[in-house]
Formats: sequence, C-alpha cells, structure tokens
Amino acid sequence: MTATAAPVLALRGVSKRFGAVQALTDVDLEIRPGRVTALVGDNGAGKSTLIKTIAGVHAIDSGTISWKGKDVRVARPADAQDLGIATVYQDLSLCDNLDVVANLFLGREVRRWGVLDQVTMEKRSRELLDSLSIRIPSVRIPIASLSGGQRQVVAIARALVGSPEVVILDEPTAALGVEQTAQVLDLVERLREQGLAVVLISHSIADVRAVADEVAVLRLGRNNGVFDVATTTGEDIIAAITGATDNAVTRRRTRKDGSDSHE
Amino acid sequence: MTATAAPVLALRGVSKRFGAVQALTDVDLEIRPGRVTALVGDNGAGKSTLIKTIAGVHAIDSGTISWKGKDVRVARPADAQDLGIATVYQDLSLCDNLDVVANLFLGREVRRWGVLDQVTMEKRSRELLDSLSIRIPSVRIPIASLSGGQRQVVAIARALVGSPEVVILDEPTAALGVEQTAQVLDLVERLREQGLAVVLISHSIADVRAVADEVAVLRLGRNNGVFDVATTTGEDIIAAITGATDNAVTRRRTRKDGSDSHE
Amino acid sequence: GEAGGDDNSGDGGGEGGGGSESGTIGLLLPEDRTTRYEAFDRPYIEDKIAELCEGCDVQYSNAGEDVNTQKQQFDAMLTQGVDVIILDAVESTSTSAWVEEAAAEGVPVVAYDRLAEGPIDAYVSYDNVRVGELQGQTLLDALGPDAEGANVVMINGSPTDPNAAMFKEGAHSVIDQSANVVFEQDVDGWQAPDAGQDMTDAIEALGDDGFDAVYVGNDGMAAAVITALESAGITDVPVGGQDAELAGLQRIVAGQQSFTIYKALQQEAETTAEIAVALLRGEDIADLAPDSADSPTDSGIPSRLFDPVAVTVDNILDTVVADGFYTVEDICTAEYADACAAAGIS
Amino acid sequence: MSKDLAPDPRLLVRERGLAGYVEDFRRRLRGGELGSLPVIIGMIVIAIVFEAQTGSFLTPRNLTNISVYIAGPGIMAVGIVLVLLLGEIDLSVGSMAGLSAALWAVLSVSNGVNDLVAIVLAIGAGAVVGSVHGFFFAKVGVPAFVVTLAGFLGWSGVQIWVMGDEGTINIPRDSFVRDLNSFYFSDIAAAYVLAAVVTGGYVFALWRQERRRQAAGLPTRPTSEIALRGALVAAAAFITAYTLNQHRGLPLALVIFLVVLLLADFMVRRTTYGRQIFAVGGNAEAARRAGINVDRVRLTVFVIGGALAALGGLFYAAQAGGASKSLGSGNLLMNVIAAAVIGGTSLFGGRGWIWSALLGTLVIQSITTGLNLMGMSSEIQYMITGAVLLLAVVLDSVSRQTQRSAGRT
Amino acid sequence: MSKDLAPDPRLLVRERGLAGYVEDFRRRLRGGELGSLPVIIGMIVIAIVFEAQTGSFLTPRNLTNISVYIAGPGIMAVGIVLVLLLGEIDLSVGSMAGLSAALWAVLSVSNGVNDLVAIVLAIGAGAVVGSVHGFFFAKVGVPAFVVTLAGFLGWSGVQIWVMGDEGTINIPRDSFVRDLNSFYFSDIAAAYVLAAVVTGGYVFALWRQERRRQAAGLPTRPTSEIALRGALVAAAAFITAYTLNQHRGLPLALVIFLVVLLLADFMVRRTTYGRQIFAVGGNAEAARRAGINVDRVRLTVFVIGGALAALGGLFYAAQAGGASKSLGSGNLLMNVIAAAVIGGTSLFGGRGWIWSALLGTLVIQSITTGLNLMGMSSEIQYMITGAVLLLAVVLDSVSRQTQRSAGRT
Ligand SMILES: Nc1ncnc2c1ncn2[C@@H]1O[C@H](COP(=O)(O)OP(=O)(O)OP(=O)(O)O)[C@@H](O)[C@H]1O
Ligand SMILES: Nc1ncnc2c1ncn2[C@@H]1O[C@H](COP(=O)(O)OP(=O)(O)OP(=O)(O)O)[C@@H](O)[C@H]1O
Ligand SMILES: [Mg+2]
Ligand SMILES: [Mg+2]
Repeated sequence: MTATAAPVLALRGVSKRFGAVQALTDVDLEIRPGRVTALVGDNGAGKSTLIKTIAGVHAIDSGTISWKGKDVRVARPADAQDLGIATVYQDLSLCDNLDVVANLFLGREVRRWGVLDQVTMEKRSRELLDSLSIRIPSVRIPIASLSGGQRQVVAIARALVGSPEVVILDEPTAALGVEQTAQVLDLVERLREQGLAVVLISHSIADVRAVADEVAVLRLGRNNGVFDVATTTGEDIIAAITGATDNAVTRRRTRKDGSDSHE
Repeated sequence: MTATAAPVLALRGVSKRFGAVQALTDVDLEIRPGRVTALVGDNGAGKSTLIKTIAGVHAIDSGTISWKGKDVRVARPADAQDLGIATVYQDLSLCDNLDVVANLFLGREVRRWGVLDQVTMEKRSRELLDSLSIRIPSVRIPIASLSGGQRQVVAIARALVGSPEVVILDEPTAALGVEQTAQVLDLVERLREQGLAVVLISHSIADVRAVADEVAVLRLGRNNGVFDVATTTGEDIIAAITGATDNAVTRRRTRKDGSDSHE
Repeated sequence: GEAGGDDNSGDGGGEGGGGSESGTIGLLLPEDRTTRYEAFDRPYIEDKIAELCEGCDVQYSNAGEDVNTQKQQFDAMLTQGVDVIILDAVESTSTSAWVEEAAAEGVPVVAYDRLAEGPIDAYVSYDNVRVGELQGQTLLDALGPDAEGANVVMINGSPTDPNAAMFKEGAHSVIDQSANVVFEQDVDGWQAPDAGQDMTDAIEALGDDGFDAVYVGNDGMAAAVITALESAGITDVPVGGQDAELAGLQRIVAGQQSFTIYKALQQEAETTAEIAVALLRGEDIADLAPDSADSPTDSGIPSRLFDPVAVTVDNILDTVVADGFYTVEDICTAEYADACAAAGIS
Repeated sequence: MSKDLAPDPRLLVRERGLAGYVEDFRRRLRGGELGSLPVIIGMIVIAIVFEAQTGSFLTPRNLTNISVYIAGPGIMAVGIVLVLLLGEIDLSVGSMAGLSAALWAVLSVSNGVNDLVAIVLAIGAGAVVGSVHGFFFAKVGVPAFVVTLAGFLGWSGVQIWVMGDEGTINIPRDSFVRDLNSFYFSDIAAAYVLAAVVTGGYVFALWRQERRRQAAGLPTRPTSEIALRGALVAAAAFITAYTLNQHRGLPLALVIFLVVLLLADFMVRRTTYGRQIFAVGGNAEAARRAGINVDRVRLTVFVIGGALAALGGLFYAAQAGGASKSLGSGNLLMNVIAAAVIGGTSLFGGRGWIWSALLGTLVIQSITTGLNLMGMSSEIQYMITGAVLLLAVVLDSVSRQTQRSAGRT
Repeated sequence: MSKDLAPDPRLLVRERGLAGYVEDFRRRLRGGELGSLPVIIGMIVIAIVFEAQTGSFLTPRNLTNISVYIAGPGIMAVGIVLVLLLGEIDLSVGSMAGLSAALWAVLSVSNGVNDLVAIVLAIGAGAVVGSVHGFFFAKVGVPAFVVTLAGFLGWSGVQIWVMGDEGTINIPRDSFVRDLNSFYFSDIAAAYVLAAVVTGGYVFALWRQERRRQAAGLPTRPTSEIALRGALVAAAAFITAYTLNQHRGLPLALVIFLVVLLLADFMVRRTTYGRQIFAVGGNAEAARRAGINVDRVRLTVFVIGGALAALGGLFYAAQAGGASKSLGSGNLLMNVIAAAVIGGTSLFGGRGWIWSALLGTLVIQSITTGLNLMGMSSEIQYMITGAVLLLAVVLDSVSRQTQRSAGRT
C-alpha cells in the first residue's frame, strides 16, 4: 500500500499569476491512489491557489496537468468533477440561501421520475452528517444560519456524495471541534483504505503527521521539498515551511521552556 | 496579576433564540482584566453567538450584561466599541471591496484637517502587519484577493487599531500557519501583560492551555463548567466539551496507541 | 431666409437661381407611437418639399414625446446649419427660448400643428381645442335626441400631454352644455390597455346602463374601450375617437365605433412645405398664410388654420378615401369586407 | 457511531395539535418570519377599504375583471421572478411584450399567417430575444441590467419598425388572441372542476410525500396539518370558483395564468433546473464549483423570461383590442417588477417564490381598479398607488426588522 | 521582528521608465483590469464615426451643446452613483427632478417668490423627498427599490398636482434657471483659467502626497508618472477650454457640473463618510460591526441623491425652456442609471467612482446627439442607441471575462 503506485494526478511546472502577483511558479505535485498527500506552507504560500487549479476554478497560465498519465485540460470545475476529483474549498463555497440537503446534493441531485427526490436526499443527508458526528438543528435550515464548524462539516460531507477518486481537502478541520476533527481524520484514513488519493491541506503539523503519507511543502509559490512523513520530524517540516530554523515557533518554544515551565 | 480582579464584563442568565433554535440558555460568563478567558465548546455550542451578544451584533432575549459592575445595554456594535470591546469575528467581517488599509482602519479612520490621512494609515498598517509576521503582496489590494490566513491576520490586526479594554478573538488562529499562530499567541500574552481582558475562542486545546488562565465550557448552549487551566488536564476539558469521556478523540487515541505506535 | 452655415452650400449641386434652390429644411415631429406623424405628416412634407425645390434636403427628427429630446434635436438642426425649421412642438409653451435662438441665427421657424411660442414666422394647424369641440359635438350628435341630459364617460389622453388637455377642454365645453360627465379618467401615456381597464372599471362603477356614450381621446384607446364594452356585453353605446387611424376606420365600418376625427393632413402638410420653401427662398408667404394667430408671446403670426372633419360611416368615402388618405382596399380587408358591403363602401 | 445524535435538544419542536400551531405562529410573528402573510393581510385591507368606499369592489363582476387583468402582467411577472431568483433584472419585458404583440398582429392580420402559427412565432420571437439577452449576459459577461436596458430601447424600436405604417392593428373577431381577454368557460362545472382538481392534486401530493417520509423514517407533518392546509386551499379555490360563476364563469385568461404559475412553481421547486436557478442566484461561484453550468442556467432563464414576456404581450394586446406601436411602453415594466418584489421575491437573488407573481399583480391591480372605481383623478391615483405600494411592503419590512441583524457564524 | 518582511518577492514591481508602463499596460490588458479605458475608447470611436457621418459632430458648437446637455442628467447621475455605491437603486430621480422643476416654477413664476429662494426651496424639497425615501429604506427596512418605485409614482403625481391647471410654465427671461442653460462665460480667460486651476490643483495634490509618502518611507510613484498624468490632465483641460472658446465660451452648466463632480469625488475618496459609503455597499453587516452607523449613511446618501436630482431637474427644465407635467418622465431615469453603469459603477455596491457620471452621460449624450445630427428616424434611433449602449459595455465585459472566475481563498 505504501509502495509508490503510479500517480493518478500529476502537475508539472504549473504557474499562475493574479494581476501583479505571481502566486505560483513552476510547481510540481504528484498524487497517488491509496496515499494521503499533505500540502503545507505558510499563509499565502499558494496552497489554495494550487488546488484550485486542479479543481478547475482557476485556469493555469503554464504547465501541465496529467490524469492517469494523460495530459488533460481542466478548464471548469465540471471538468475536474468528471475526472473524479472532489474538492472541499477553504471558503467552503456553499450557497447560503439553500438548505443543508440542497447544498449537499448540489450538482448531483437524486431524482425520481425526473423530479427531485427530496425524501431520499434528506435521508442520506442525515446519515452522512451523523457519520461525521455533527449536530445540526435541522437539515432543512439554510446554511446561513449554521455555525462555522457546522458549515465546514457540510462542505466536507459534500465531497463524499459522489464517488470520487481524488479527494482534496483545503484546511478541512480549521473550524472544527476536537471531536469533529477526530472524525474527519478517521474519514481521511477510511478514504485512503478505500484506495482513494487524498490531498490534505492543513496548518496543523500534528494532524499532518497523524494521517499523511507524504508532505509537499510550498513556499512563496514554489516547491520547497517533498518529505516522507515516516522519516521526517515536525521540526524539519516547519523549517521548510518558514524557510528558517529560527522562527517565531522555535523562539516561542525556547522562551516558554526557559521562563515558566509550569506546563 | 493572577488574583481575581473584579470582572470588567459579566454576563448573567443570557438567553438567545433564533427562530426555532434555542442557541443560548441561561449562560453566565465573567471576564477579568489581565486574564485570558478561553471559551470552548463543540461545534454549534453557541460560542460565536455568545460573543456576538457581547459585541452588540445580536440583541439578547433575556439576561443582563454588566460592564464594570453597571448593567449596560449593548444594542449595536457601536455600543460595544464605545465601551472598549474589540472583537475579531469568526467570519472575519471584512469588506471585500476595500483594500487592506481601509479595512484595518474602518470606523476609526485617521484624519488630518478633516480629510483621510492615507499616508499615516498606510504606514501604521504596514507596521501592524509586520508585527504579526504576515506577508501580504500589497496593503493596497482589496481583501477579496487575499488568502484565508492573510485575511484572518488583517482581522486580528484590526482589533489592535483602537485601544480596547476587552479583546474578543473568535477562533483567531483557525486559518493561520504555524508561525502566524505563534505570533498571535504571543500577541495574546502581550495583551494580558498590558492588563487587557482577553476572550479566546479556540478548538485547539493545546493553544488554550498555552495561553489561557481559565477555560469556560459551553455545551449545547448552556454553561458546562469553568476550569482553572493550571489545575485541569486537557482530557477533563475535552470531556466537558463533548459531554462524555468516551468520544471520538479518546477512541481515536486508543486505537492509535493500540494498532500502530510508530508515532 | 439667409443661407445657413457655409458647410451646406454645396449640397444642392449649385444650381443657378440665386443660391436659394438648395438648402436644408429641418422637420421636427413630436412623437412616433401614433400613426400619423411617421406615416403621413413626414412623407407628405418631404415629398412636397422635394417637388417644390429639387435641391433641398429635409432633415427629420422625432422627439418621442420628450421635450428635452426635441430641444436637443432643435439644436442639432441649428448645428447642422438648416435654413428653415418646421416645428411640431411636444410642449408648445416651452419653445420661446429655442425659437429666439433660431431667430438670432436667422433661421425661420414654422409652427406646425401646434402653436409654438416665441417669434415664429408662420403657423399651420388644426386648432386642437376645435378638435375637442368637434369630438364633443359629434358624440352628442350620435346620441341624437337623447343627448340632453345624457351620461357621458370621458377617457382622456395623457395627463402630461398638453395637447390632450386642449382636446379635453374643447370637448368639455360642448359636452357640459347638455350632458353630464359621469366618469372621467386621464390615461397616462395614452396607453390603450389602461384605457380598457378604465372603461371596465367605469362600467363596474356605473352599471351597464349607467352611461350613454363614451368620449375617447384617440382611436388607439378607443380600440381598448370598445373591447372592454364588448366584454361586458355592451354594444349600443356610441364611442368616438380621433386620428382616423386605419384600425379606427375599420371599426367605424363595422359599426363598433361611431366616429373619429379626421384632419386632412395632406393639406396641412403640403401647405407647411410650401411655406417652408417660400421662407427658404425669401419669398412672401401672405398668400399661403392668410390668417393671423396670437400666441402668449407673439401676435399677428401669419397662419393657415384648417377645419377638422368628423368621420362617420356615412362620410368615409367623401373624406379619407376621397383624399387618398386610405383606399377602400386598405379599409375593406377580408375581415371587414362584409361590413363594407353592408355600409355601401366599395 | 451516531450515538446521541438524534434530535438536537435546542430545536424547539412544535407541540401537537392546535396549541402547537398557535405557539408556532406567535414565534414566527415575533421573529418576523411571516412569509407572504403581510402581503395577504395588506390585500385584504385594500379590498375592505375599497369595498367600503365604492360598494362594488367585491362584486363577482369586478373580481372577475381583476382576474382577467392580472393574467398578462402576471405571466410577465413569472418571468421576472425567475430572473430575480438569478439575482438579475430584466428591463426589457415591456418592449418584448410590445414586440411580440406587433409581430403576431403583422403576421396574422396583415400577412395572413395562420393565427395559431403567428402566436407560436410571436412567443418564439420572445424566446429568441431572451436568448440574445442571455447570450450577452451569460457568455459575454455584460451586466444584465445593461443588456436588457439596451433591449428595452432596441426592441421597442423594432416594434415600431414592425408595425410600420400601421399605428394600431385591430384583433380580428375570430382570433384566438381575442379569446385571451374575452373567453369564459361559462359552464358552471368548469370552475368547480378546476377547483376540485387543484385542491385534490395539492392534498394528494402532500399526502404522498408524507407517506414516503414516514417510510424513510423522516419527521413528518401531523395529519391535522395536511387537513388544515387542504381545507385552506379548498376554501380559496371554491370561493374563487363560486365568485367567478356568479358572473360569467371561469375566464380563459385565469386558467392560462394558473397553468403558467403551476408549471413554473413545479419547475422551480421540484426539478434540478429550479435548484440550479436558486444556487446560481445565491452564490454563482459556489454553483460553478459544484459543477453547475452557470452560463446555461442564466441563458435559459432569460429565454424563458422572454417567452413569458411575449405571451404576456399577447394578453396585453387582447386587453387593448389590438397591437400598437406604444403597447408595452409606459408603466408596464415597473408594475411587473414591483409585483414580483411585493409578492416577496428578493432583488438580490436566490430568495423568492413563483407565487409572488400572483400576489404582487393582485395587489397592484386591486389598487388600480379600486381607484378607478372611485373615479380618482389620475394624479391622485399616482400618489395613492405609490403610498399603498409602500404600505403593502412596510408591514413585511417592519416584521422583518427583528431578524435583520441576524448575521452569520 | 520584521526581519525579512519587506517586499513580497512575488509582487511584480513595475520597471522604471517607459518600458515599465508598457509592460504594466500589457499586463492589465491581459488581466482585464482596464478601468475606464474601454469606455473612453468607445467614446472616441463614437465621435469618429459620427464626425465621418455628419461632418459637424466635432464642431465647437456641437461639443459645446453636448457639454451643456450633460449637466442635468450628469448631476443626477452623480446622485445615482452614490446610491449605487451603497448597493441600492433610486428609481425616483426622474420624478424628483420633475417635481423640483414644478415647485420652482410654481413658487417663482406663479407665486412671485424670489427666484433664488425658490431654487433653494426646490433643491431642499429634493433633499426632503430623499430623506423620506431614506427613512423608509434605512429605518423601516423597506427595500430601496420598492421605496423609490413608490416615489417614482407618488412624486410624479405630486408634480402633476403642483402644476395644477398650468400645463407648462415658461422660464422667465431674467430667471437664474434660464442661465443654467444659456449663460456662457464669454471671456476667453475664464475657460483657460479654469483649465489651469484644475490641472494645477491636480498636479499639486499629487506632488504633495508623494512627498508625504516619501517622508513616511512608503513606496512612491516616480516623478515621470506625475509628469505624465499632469500632462494628460492638462491636455484634456486645455483642449476642452480651447474648443469651448471657439464657440461661446465656458458654459455655466459645465462649471456647475464640474464643481459637483469634484466635490462628490472629494467626498467619496477623501473623507470618512465616503469610506463609510463604500463599506456599507461592500458588506453592510461588516460595516455595522465596525461601528459605522449604517442607517445614517444610508439615509444621508438618499438625501444627497434627492438634492442632486432636484438640482438636475432645474437644469433639465432650463433646457426644455419650462417646467411641465411630463418633465422628468420618459427615458430620463433609464438614461441616468445607464450612465452610471456604463461609466463603470457596479450595480451591486461598493465598486465604482464618481467620474462614471461624467463618462456615462458623455457616451449616452454623444450617441443621442450624433443620431440627431444624422436625422435618423426614431425607430432606428432606438435600435442604434440600444446597440451602441451594449457595445460600449461589451468591450469592457470581454476584457473582464478573463478575471471573472478569479474566486477567493
Ligand atoms: N483572486 C486573487 N487575486 C489576486 N491575488 C490572489 C488571488 N487569490 C490569491 N491571491 C494571492 O495569491 C497568494 C496565494 O494565495 P493562496 O490563497 O493560494 O494562499 P494559501 O497558501 O492558501 O494561504 P492560506 O494558508 O492563508 O490559506 C496570496 O498572496 C494571495 O494574495
Ligand atoms: N443567525 C442564525 N439563525 C439561526 N440559527 C443560528 C444563527 N446563528 C447561529 N445559529 C444556531 O445557533 C447554534 C450556535 O451557533 P454558534 O455559531 O454560536 O456556534 P459556535 O459555538 O460558534 O460553533 P463553531 O465552533 O462551529 O463556530 C447553531 O446550532 C446554529 O445553527
Ligand atoms: Mg488557503
Ligand atoms: Mg463559532
């Protein structure tokens, strides 16, 4: 399982510019089935931009995306979905005016004689949300009235409605409580066991080390190394992220250890 | 300093209902100067709703809010600001169409002969952002084009523009990288040293234990205990949050410890 | 009139005749939603001018019932250097400043159909108050002996259109003498569907027998009024309009509408064209405009005033058809062939 | 795994029985979630006031007239509701209506094209015009406001041009278009059968759904609620039928309007396409990311809107007794948009329902008719219409005030 | 602490000198961030086409006329831009303009009130009307669309009522209102002095700011850029002045319009209040949470919009030669809103600039005047106006397409 299967999705030399900002420069990334690839980097490093190019939200300026060895053009989100890529965006991308069920099945509605099958969708929604241990007052209230964490779980549950081959999670646990976070990490492991390729963006080195197989680091829009989790320490990863061994994290730790060690 | 000073802000018996959802029921909370009060709870527990009642975003249905011992009515955000409460909202509440400088000084613009003093504001913006170690392409680009973490830092920096007595941070580090998180925790400690009262909402027990003096737990919209950080373990807090000692977190930990202990 | 700007001196191909055989005449009409202006006034005037003066151009603008648009079109004509302007004003009382401007540049202005204020050079028209009187009188005539004390519904033109106010004034002056106006409504923008609703509501308010005749501002609205009456099953009430639109004439033939007001537009238009060309050439217009009219700003304006004619089924052949305004074929389409035959129109 | 996740303890469940409804209603009242109730109350007030003033507002005949008048603007308003759900606006409905009437009249009357073919062509032309707007909006990216403003001017130019020398064209006596205004199913049975079908269909659909929900283990409505809703619908339907039969029977115009409403409502609430309209209106970027073909949804909504405006134009011509160069100009556009908004559809997209086309046109038409019955002079009519429009929405807005600041997260 | 945080290495800095500008321009072109350039290009194309067709479009006289015509709608458009920045719309500008003209005329001409007092009262009435709209919108919470729609109807009723029996009231020869249309500063110096003041003020302000930025250690523009911008403004100002002097000199109308534009631009970009307008338009809830008195901002914007509509109405009456019952109805409303949108102000709030009022009215007026000069028949005028409106925005939209999907986070 940990053997290096052929990548299901590979990016080569991807660049992307927004106006005067060069967000990505010559980025490579390989995603393999049955493996969890963590994508880490500082704020503004370009992680979200990178996965949005995969998801078809942004067209790339240069570089290639290949799917199972064949070059593909991912011009629209629908293209990525057709390939089998499901994405949970950092900003969640939910429709505030629609209720939870409608959001979960948006673009993949269950129909019966051509008509929306509300009953089936509601039933499956409840099951999906229960499996992620979230408590939502009612699956029929609009997303706008949910708490931050509740929305995030809805966004994650959405990715599971289709049957994707690649699941991309952009900071999926940012707003989640401890229990829900644990559930999502469990979910990631279940997906890996099912042979799916998972891309996980996270700022939590602990979470990354807990579930990822390998870690790709982005720094200022460029690749800054790919690490095998089993053989790398958290310090190494942080150093790659911040670009320095002397950073606020280490300074803070040193200070803490030095001054008050009541912790 | 760690002695129990009189609370600067105290909530008693606060309740709040949204339509058919009873979001808060009889909640009490005390906030003291020079102390960091962590507010924790499961997703949808009502944390954001609670701090929004303090910030004047939602009017409370029943209960009282008292400021330095006197009952006050906080009907609008401007009321809370006048008292000296600065709030960083979970959804950030930034104006996407305005640039970084304009957002930072919104409602507190620096003027010179009655006219906006763009130069001074831009200068102070750069200083503020630098102190939080965030790299932003330009302080003159609209918020809409910033990454999730960059926005969050802007929102945090905003709270520091006035000279508040109480600072409320709703999941301030959710989208932040390791370095920025460390900076924000440093900031919280600096604020405490300056004698400010800080309310910190976070799902990260580690962060809470690192900076908070006491932890108030909400569960399903009700108080579920206040703990002194120095004398409580993380497990106790998690148990109070989830309402059970057997939860996904402990299960996950047990499983991990049992199966593969390469961690 | 003196030649306008030097930019159009070459227009007419430089014929001899003292330079006045070429020139541009500006024609400003007020609106484009009723038939007459685009279908009759404009072609009549253009054709007549072409006939009288080979080297002349006509520059045409239609204001779509907006004063400011018309003012801009007026200015545009001065900019283009026209030599004479024929002005059918949207708001005839607003024009004094414009006409003064034209006069200052030596461009004569002929007021057409509506008496524009300001130092105009000539005025050719049907008197709008007179039109209203004729409408009222014909309506009473249609009622015959029942006219005394009859109940009349009045559906007037737009409250914002000064001409509608004149029609209304004229009609009232006649109707009020012998009959009662039991329901009256101004229709914004002459909108036919609204007129139809007003009629339906009038029937509702007055009852089926609560009125004996309906005065309608124009033929377009009369169509809707008749539809409303027929929907309510009322067919024996005289309804009169104005404009002699083809559709109105057809309804008259079919017996749905009692009369319309016909202004012999060709006469009016051609006289105006003759006056304009005469002014262009600097000739005397006393023969063409023997009457005299007074406006609030000027008096003794050389004028030519025509009398409108009420058209009923009895005199269609003698009026609109005889003038070539519409042919029998135009009126008697398949739909109306039987009615035409019955009315002896062929 | 779903150990204690069943119902959220904070969700206030409605008590069984009448008390539950009363409590629920009081809560909604306080929370400002009244839906269309304020508008319905507003309309009842309007009706009572006018009846008191004129004594003839509530006669079967007047109510029948109103039901015929609302068909044309109402059908156009259905199109506008769809466009508003998208978060856009269509300023060209009046011009499209006028153009469609002109096309029909010129084709059928002047060129002898078969009446029904001409009707289909006119409606088709509306769809084509809508697709032009949709193309510029969805594909080229010009704001819909600008596209339809250009259309507002351009198409009324085409309308004048199509009418050519004819200022007005009468509707032939045997044309189907005339029936749009004046045909009534005079058999008493017709109205009652329609009422029965509507009520029966509604109750059956509700009952079927609850049975399926029960089978799936989902929360259901109590039978008493189904009965109550059925009774309300039945009352409304049968009282309307009775009233119409008192005059001339069931107007064809109303039947067509109802069919359009029911179809549009079905489309919006029960099909994938309707869901997509709401999604695009709520958050177009999120809809795109969900794989929805946003451009297609936008384009097709404008096509439907164009076709409905064209159909409405034929009703409008039927009312006017003919097609003319000025048909569709004037206040028609504003009335239609106002109807959609008054009925409760948001101008900002993603919120609303099809029935606001019915409610809104009813309010506006009632005011106009009532003032006409009173014989108010037109400037007073303007003022009162303005004031009543405002009042009809004020009640709704005041109740909504309470929930205004209910921000998010 | 700010160790390596100086400039972001990914930010592409413009090279010094001309090459930098060219590169920058090419990048913007590709990225679709052209600002008002497409509209300006569109206008140049329009001017060239009309000049070729008529030979008199670019004459000083015609350009002077255009500069006078745009003042009225342009001033109203400034108010609309402010309202649009709030994310709202004002459908009542036409009615307010008409009402203000009617009030002024009745007061000053029929009732013998002093001319200037009557003018002030008319503008004040506009402000009062605006505050009524603002109250219902901001305090009661009725959507601005509905409030101003009600105003659109109601105030035009009041206008007709105020005019009473007088269909039209002529502007007296000695009234200041007449000067709004026909007074020219015929001294050649006037236009040149104004041009010099505008250019000088612009360059001085720019230079002052750059000096302060330099002193504060902030990035500055190169002097070459200041020179270039100054030269462009000077060219535009002096060419305009020269052209105007060729005909009758500097029109009073243009001076007042420019003053309104400059004041509004100053208010919007340089004051706290302007910042608040943008904030409320961008995200009203965020603005409220920032302590901004959202209701006050909304109310005052409607007051300013009302006063500007009233002022514009006086210009409009001056142009027409009198106040009438129909003044301000017709296409004025649509033209004014279209001007704001064409000039680049978003309908969805928070994005735009005051100068779009100038650009947009210029485009629309140029089309109208050009077509008038050509003597187009009116239905063709409608069609061409529609088509050109669309084209004027298509260029902008197409270039913007590229950045359309530039979603967030
Ligand atoms: N639509 C856009 N327009 C302009 N610049 C953008 C846009 N989106 C992203 N950027 C810029 O690109 C850079 C990378 O942003 P991105 O969102 O990919 O960062 P990230 O790695 O996801 O950061 P975070 O951890 O904070 O979410 C940032 O500097 C940001 O300002
Ligand atoms: N505006 C609203 N309308 C209706 N219900 C709301 C609204 N805001 C919050 N709620 C409900 O109130 C409950 C508490 O929400 P709140 O946002 O306070 O949770 P939270 O503790 O901040 O959760 P999280 O950690 O996920 O941010 C949730 O069940 C939510 O659905
Ligand atoms: Mg990101
Ligand atoms: Mg929260």
